[in-house]
Amino acid sequence: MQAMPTITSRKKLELIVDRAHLRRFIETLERSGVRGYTVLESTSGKGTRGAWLPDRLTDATDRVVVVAVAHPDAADHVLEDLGALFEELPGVAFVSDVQVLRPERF
Amino acid sequence: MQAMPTITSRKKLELIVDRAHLRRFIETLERSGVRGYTVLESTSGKGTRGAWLPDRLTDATDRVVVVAVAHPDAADHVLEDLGALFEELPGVAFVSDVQVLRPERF
Amino acid sequence: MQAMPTITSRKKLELIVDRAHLRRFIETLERSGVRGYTVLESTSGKGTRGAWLPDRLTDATDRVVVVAVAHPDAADHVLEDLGALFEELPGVAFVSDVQVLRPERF
Amino acid sequence: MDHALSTLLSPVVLFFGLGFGAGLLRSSLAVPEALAKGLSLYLMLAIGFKGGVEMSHAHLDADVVSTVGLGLGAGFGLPVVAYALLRGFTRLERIDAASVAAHYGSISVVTFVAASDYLGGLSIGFDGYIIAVVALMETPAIIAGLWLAQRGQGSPRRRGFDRELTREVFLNGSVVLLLGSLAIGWLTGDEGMRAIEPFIGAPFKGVLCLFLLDMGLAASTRLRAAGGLELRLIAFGLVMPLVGATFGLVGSALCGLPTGTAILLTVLCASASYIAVPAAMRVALPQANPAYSLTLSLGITFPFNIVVGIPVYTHLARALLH
Amino acid sequence: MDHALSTLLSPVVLFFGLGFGAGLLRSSLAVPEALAKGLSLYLMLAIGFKGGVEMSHAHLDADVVSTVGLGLGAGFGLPVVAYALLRGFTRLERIDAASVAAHYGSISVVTFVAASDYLGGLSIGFDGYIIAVVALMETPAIIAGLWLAQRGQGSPRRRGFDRELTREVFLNGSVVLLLGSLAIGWLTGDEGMRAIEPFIGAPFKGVLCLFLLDMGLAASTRLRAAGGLELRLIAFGLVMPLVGATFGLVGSALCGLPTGTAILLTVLCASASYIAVPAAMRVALPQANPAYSLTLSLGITFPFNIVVGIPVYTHLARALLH
Amino acid sequence: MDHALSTLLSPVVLFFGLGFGAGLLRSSLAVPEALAKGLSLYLMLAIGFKGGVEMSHAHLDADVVSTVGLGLGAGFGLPVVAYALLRGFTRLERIDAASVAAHYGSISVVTFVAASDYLGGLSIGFDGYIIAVVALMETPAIIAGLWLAQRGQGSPRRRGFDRELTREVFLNGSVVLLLGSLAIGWLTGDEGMRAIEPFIGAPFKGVLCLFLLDMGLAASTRLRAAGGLELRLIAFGLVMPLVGATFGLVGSALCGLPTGTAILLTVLCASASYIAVPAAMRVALPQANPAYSLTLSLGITFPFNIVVGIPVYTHLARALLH
Ligand SMILES: Nc1ncnc2c1ncn2[C@@H]1O[C@H](COP(=O)(O)O)[C@@H](O)[C@H]1O
Ligand SMILES: Nc1ncnc2c1ncn2[C@@H]1O[C@H](COP(=O)(O)O)[C@@H](O)[C@H]1O
Ligand SMILES: Nc1ncnc2c1ncn2[C@@H]1O[C@H](COP(=O)(O)O)[C@@H](O)[C@H]1O
Ligand code: NA
Ligand code: NA
Ligand code: NA
Repeated sequence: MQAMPTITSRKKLELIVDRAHLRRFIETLERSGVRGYTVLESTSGKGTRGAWLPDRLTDATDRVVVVAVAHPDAADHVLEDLGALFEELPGVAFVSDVQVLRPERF
Repeated sequence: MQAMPTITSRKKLELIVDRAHLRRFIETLERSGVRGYTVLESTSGKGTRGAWLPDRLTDATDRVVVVAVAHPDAADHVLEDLGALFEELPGVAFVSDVQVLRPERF
Repeated sequence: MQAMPTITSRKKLELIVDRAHLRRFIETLERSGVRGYTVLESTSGKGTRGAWLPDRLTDATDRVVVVAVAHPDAADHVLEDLGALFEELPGVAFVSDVQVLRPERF
Repeated sequence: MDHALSTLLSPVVLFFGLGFGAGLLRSSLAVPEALAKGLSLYLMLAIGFKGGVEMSHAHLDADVVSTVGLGLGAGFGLPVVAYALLRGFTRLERIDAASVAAHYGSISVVTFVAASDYLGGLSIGFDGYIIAVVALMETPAIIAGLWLAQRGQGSPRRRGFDRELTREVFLNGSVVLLLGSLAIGWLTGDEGMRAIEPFIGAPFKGVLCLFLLDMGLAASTRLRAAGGLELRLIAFGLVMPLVGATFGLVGSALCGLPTGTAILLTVLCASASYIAVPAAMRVALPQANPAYSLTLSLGITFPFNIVVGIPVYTHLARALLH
Repeated sequence: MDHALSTLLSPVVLFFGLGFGAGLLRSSLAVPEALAKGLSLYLMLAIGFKGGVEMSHAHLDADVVSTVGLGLGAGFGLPVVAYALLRGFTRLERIDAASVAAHYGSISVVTFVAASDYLGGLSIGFDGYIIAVVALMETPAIIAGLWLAQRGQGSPRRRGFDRELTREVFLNGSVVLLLGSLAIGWLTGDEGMRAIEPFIGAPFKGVLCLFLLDMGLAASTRLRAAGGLELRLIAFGLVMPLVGATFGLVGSALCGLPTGTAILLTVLCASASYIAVPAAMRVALPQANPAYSLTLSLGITFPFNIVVGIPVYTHLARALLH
Repeated sequence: MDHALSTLLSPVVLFFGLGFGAGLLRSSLAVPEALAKGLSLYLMLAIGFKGGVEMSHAHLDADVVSTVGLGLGAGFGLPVVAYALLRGFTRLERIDAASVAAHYGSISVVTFVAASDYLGGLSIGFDGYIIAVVALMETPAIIAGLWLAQRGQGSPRRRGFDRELTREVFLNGSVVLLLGSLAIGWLTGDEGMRAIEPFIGAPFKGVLCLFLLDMGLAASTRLRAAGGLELRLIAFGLVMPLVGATFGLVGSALCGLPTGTAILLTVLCASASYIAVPAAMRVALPQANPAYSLTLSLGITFPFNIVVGIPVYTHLARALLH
């Protein structure tokens, strides 16, 4: 018989940014207390700068998706910092509510 | 000192469809007023048509994930149109609530 | 004129696990009644075991993201089983609410 | 018939067997997708170019017309036969049967290359224009398959021949690369060949070994999925190549084609597509389940042709056409 | 001028045309990204190594100094000319104009390789050290572009020359591989060449064909995006290579460079970057829209140079320098 | 000892150095993953096949038995020694120590290939069956590692030797490809070799250069991560290859193996796995941190063997066995 696992609310941050700027966004996340993240590659998309396709020769046009589940306090911090960073660098960010197992990890 | 950024509710649409039909789904999104989207590749999965693995020789079996954050009105439109499209083409779609920075973009 | 499609609540499970253990996590999902899932590849990330980069020579360090939309009952089952599995294998899991078209599929 | 043994002992077939066995045993051996696709581009570029250079030497005669005629006949006709067999003897529904039928009317470039390599080993020559026939046979079957799927349907087709489909049918990558390389080989002739022979000539057979290792892995992965198929469907995957081969052999004999060309045409008729047609079917017949066609064409017919079909067709053609 | 015809009929240019045509017609033909990147590494390794082996034979003379000088002059100077043209005649804003200008001050390795292959066909020799000049010309234009973008801006640059940018500018993959292979070729000389010639020598031209097939696809995809560009911007993509070529030709004549070396330097001046500079610009000028520069350099200038530019510059250089 | 200098000046080692240096300086130079995996398949196919062709000439003698015996001895025995060293001198826990130990009992195919290439340069021959020993030495260490991890644990292992693990241990891709290519080479002999030599023979050394460029990048990326490791652990990465080499040298001397074969066996004992064992460990010991083993085997031991180890072992073997 297993004990029912503890489920707790956390925030999921999703960022879609240029790969060339990934390091700066990761630094921003970490500075705000986000303790884990996962990066996925995007293969095409469209935004205010128009549609893009991956360029096979240079990675200059590539976009990545960063997923980070974090404590709501950390998420608030991140959003503040992202607001400033997005004045300089292109990209999109959104936040939603998730329930997690083992909340002490986030 | 930074101003607290404005956070606003939007809808996140997620579609999992065959890559061969991607263009038609994108057209449906755009017709309904969705202004941006991001495409990711899936590498395996399972659904009503059974499990699939990517076929190295033809892309015929590939699936993609489309993520689009949009205004709730646009999302409603999309769902109506997707209902019709899914009668013809296979795939899965779901919607959730997200908070965004810079809401005027969506 | 199209009928408004039916929208119903379901749960979205997201797992981030080592590719080497994917099969065991999928088995767990299926045992709990999850009827579909999609696997995406991650290209880098960070967690309690530190940051990782894909190793070009062996796939030993690769992580995958599993997305599965399921009935809330199935989702509850999965969470219980995952709680036990995570005592043995590394990884992260979270759940959120989504609205779906064609709810009978999930 | 020690040809058979010598086929089985060629490195090309042995590497296919290695991949096939590794796949059946679920070895972790894997060829990256990008490499497999790259090797396939290389093979098409190489055989197209060589065919073109050949053609720049020969003057075309009446054989060209009969070979093209037979090829197109097979492309449009074999799907109809396949469809009738599938509907008569298996439980496949209209759409799925039409989709599978289209695969069998089209061709497998790799089977063709393996056959031409086999002929090379036996010093049997063939005409360069057969490469053009390979390209021409890629797509008519798609049109035949669509016609079979829609025949007798009350409602007209919804979206017509749209952009995506045109692209897959008429501007399919394999067709474009084969015909394009053929044209370039024809235009640049021997001088062109001298320039790129060390890339497309000498190493060709070795590259083919590596590619067939991958094809063995791919075929066995598909074959493992065949467990779920009805037995008669599996039988179809073994009978249909023989039907195609019979058409090719008899046709070649009637038209008096030279042996090498006849054998290759027979192999084309006997082989089934697993690249161009699946892609077109996803677009044209999204309701069809790709698992049926890929399991049959790649998991059953392809290995059958590589190991058994090619030497048998060759043996028969030599007996029949001498 | 039957050189022109013979360029157009070389397999290398024909495969470029095949890819370009396939892309314009939206064929499903595609080269996997990993293969394209792999081919590009191969080409740089091969030309770097060959250049180094060449250099191990020659003793360097004053020509080296003038060639390097002209190369650096072009790298720093051409962006300024390009920027002036763009600001004077097109609607591009400061940042975008600076970014495009940087692309035109830098070079395209593939154009260079195609040109050296063309010279090989005409039996025109050139000096090995020109490979070092290729590498040296990759990055000065980036610095010039940044200067143009920030000139006359009140606020100082925000983040300085950070780690990412340094990496893209000074430790750019192409620069490192070219210079590294050059050094290895120079160190190991003829013995090294004998060891790896069957990999980097004989098959080189064939690999180049496959790579240019891919470049044709990439260029036409970019060109299709040019529909949205203002006409004057497209004109810039055709005029700027001529400006660069003029600089290269006149400079070479003044310095008395040997014909082959002069032609290659001219091609370098006329070509525009689509690998190193775009990557650096994403980091250094995130506000610049990469679509402009890539469409111009890859969609317009690259095909122009491959098909028209190289034979024309060669013709002019031979007339001027004899 | 001008061998050492000549190793350092071979293109193979220089390209390794180029990749290593580029990685340490954080250049943007990168080899696509699919290409790296493809090159690694090529190398295994080529050495397997060549070994098989060799074996088809020779009749096997008692040396085979001793070489296989020494190889298996190393595979089972070296992990025990490594484990004892790690537990005695470093802070690694049981599970991590067992995992690292398993890596050092297994072998590195690339190190082996670099060594055989080095011997080729010195005209030192070796027996074809050593390739079979390479394959045989891939996996015993995994079993030894698991035993070390579970020794003295009260609770029995939870899941036994499950499907995944069997797959990684006995049907590991490298093992299957090496042994399969060996068998094909042995079956097809000289005729097979003539057919595919232009693919696996002549260009081999050049391909090896490109592969070692990538290995240099991979090794330096791992080495950069070594900053976090305790100093004694880093020392282990330098001492353990010497322990393995000593075992190989002394064993070879006692069994009277011919020099070339002895050197290669020594290199196998001295090298550590970074492909097969990490994959198996993820499945078998998920609690082990792969960072330790990969940093040590790929970041420290691999470069040490390539640059220092191979010439030193060769020197010692020649002194000892003459
Ligand atoms: N509304 C959206 N939903 C999902 N992804 C988006 C959205 N808007 C932009 N993106 C992604 O973010 C990238 C950059 O956006 P932008 O800078 O606005 O062109 C796009 O190429 C898309 O991949
Ligand atoms: N419940 C689900 N959750 C996540 N992905 C799904 C689900 N159902 C189907 N999919 C994805 O959608 C693809 C096509 O689904 P289907 O047409 O039902 O076979 C599958 O291969 C999966 O990748
Ligand atoms: N908070 C998080 N948000 C998103 N992904 C995470 C998070 N924590 C861990 N991960 C992912 O899960 C992988 C394994 O986590 P761990 O076992 O904690 O190192 C990491 O490499 C990340 O890709
Ligand atoms: Na056929
Ligand atoms: Na230039
Ligand atoms: Na070892």
